[in-house]
Amino acid sequence: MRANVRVTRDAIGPGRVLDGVGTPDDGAVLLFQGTVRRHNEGRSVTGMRYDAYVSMAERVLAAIADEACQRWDPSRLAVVHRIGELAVGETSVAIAVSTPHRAEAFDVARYVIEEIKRRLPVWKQEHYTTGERVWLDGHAPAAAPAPHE
Amino acid sequence: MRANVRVTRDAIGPGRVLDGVGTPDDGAVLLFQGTVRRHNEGRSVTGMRYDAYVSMAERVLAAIADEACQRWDPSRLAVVHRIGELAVGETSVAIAVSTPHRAEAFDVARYVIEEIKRRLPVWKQEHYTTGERVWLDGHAPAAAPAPHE
Amino acid sequence: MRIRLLFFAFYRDLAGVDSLDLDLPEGTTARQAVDRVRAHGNGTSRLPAEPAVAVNQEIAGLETVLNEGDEVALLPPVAGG
Amino acid sequence: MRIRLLFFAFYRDLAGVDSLDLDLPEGTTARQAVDRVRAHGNGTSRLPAEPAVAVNQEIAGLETVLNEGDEVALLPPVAGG
Repeated sequence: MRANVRVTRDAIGPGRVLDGVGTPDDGAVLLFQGTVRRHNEGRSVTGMRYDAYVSMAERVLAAIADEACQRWDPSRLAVVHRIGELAVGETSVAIAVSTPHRAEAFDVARYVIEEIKRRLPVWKQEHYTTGERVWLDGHAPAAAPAPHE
Repeated sequence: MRANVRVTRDAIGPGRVLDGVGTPDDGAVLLFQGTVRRHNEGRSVTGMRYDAYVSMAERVLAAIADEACQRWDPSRLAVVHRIGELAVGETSVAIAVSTPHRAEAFDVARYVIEEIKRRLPVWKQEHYTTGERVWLDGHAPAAAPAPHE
Repeated sequence: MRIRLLFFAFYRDLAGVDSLDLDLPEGTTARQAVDRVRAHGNGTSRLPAEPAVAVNQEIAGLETVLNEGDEVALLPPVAGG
Repeated sequence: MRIRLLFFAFYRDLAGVDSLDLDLPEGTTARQAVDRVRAHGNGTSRLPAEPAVAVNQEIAGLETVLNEGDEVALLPPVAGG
């Protein structure tokens, strides 16, 4: 199994995610991390709560990873999405991929993050300095991958 | 100075490169690493020697980083290129970038690696299991960035 | 037949619970299950009439006919990443 | 005037040295400096007649007129990354 996906309540560090990728046949390793921002749409954010339909999220992550493997054939792919309460600066999602050539590493990581945003049953609630908490707008969850450009 | 570039003889680890990027205003962190492959064009590689015109390479790296900053305004950008003798699996180049939104992180990293390949005065010599050593073909060094698509 | 409805995020806030177990007649569709829970009272009446749903962790149409033991999740617009 | 020529990678292998200091007349161009070093003998005669060059770490045309103390690098096709 060259793809490894996970939903976790534990903090995500780059080292462990990167350890899951890279083979002697690879000329490229790419790590993408989504992080919690201090500001969003002009409001001051103190943290973010991520909720998920975990059993479905793990299936959807596996499906997205499988699609990327079918299309670009990376040597290794690791995807971790965090849930629970995150502070500003913490990593909410990490995607690591290794490929023989660089173009595919970029394509795989970009595909996985875009599909996560379209399809993963995860929701986020921003916490503001005012004490207010707001569920962020999202996308109607898509059942299938976006058509190839 | 939000961009940091370096040519080094020391091994490149992801931790130190990533430490140079990421601010509370960033929602995306991307790390790209080029690594030495075990095979190239059907031949078994035991290692790679990277030579550089170091003083010029540092100027060109700084110029490339500056172009990326002008065009996409990342919060932080770090680029390290290694020279000397590298073993299979070792990192020859690392690019780390952090941005408020993800599209720019991908664009910056992709731009920097493509321009490095077009313009950086660096040369590589592959060492094969046969004991043979061959300087790899490259590109006529470009003076200026590629025109925007 | 026994059907479990799941609520997440904003919908959970409206429903006031994570899940509800309903006893529904054979042949009930996902839409009918949603209608039933909206009629259940309190915050659930403010759930949308046509939410996205997943049946057994797969996105499904509202006309999907349910089976004994199915898990029906009402999914607010997603915002992962 | 004093000009320093630098050789890298495959060109260094041909030249057998990292650099050569040449004493050239005022007004000498990069092309003339390359011609001069190719006439120097040994491996340098196998250097290309029109290599890419950098003058003082900037890519420059072969018709660039050199100045006292300039550093002229002969650059093989590059292969960074």
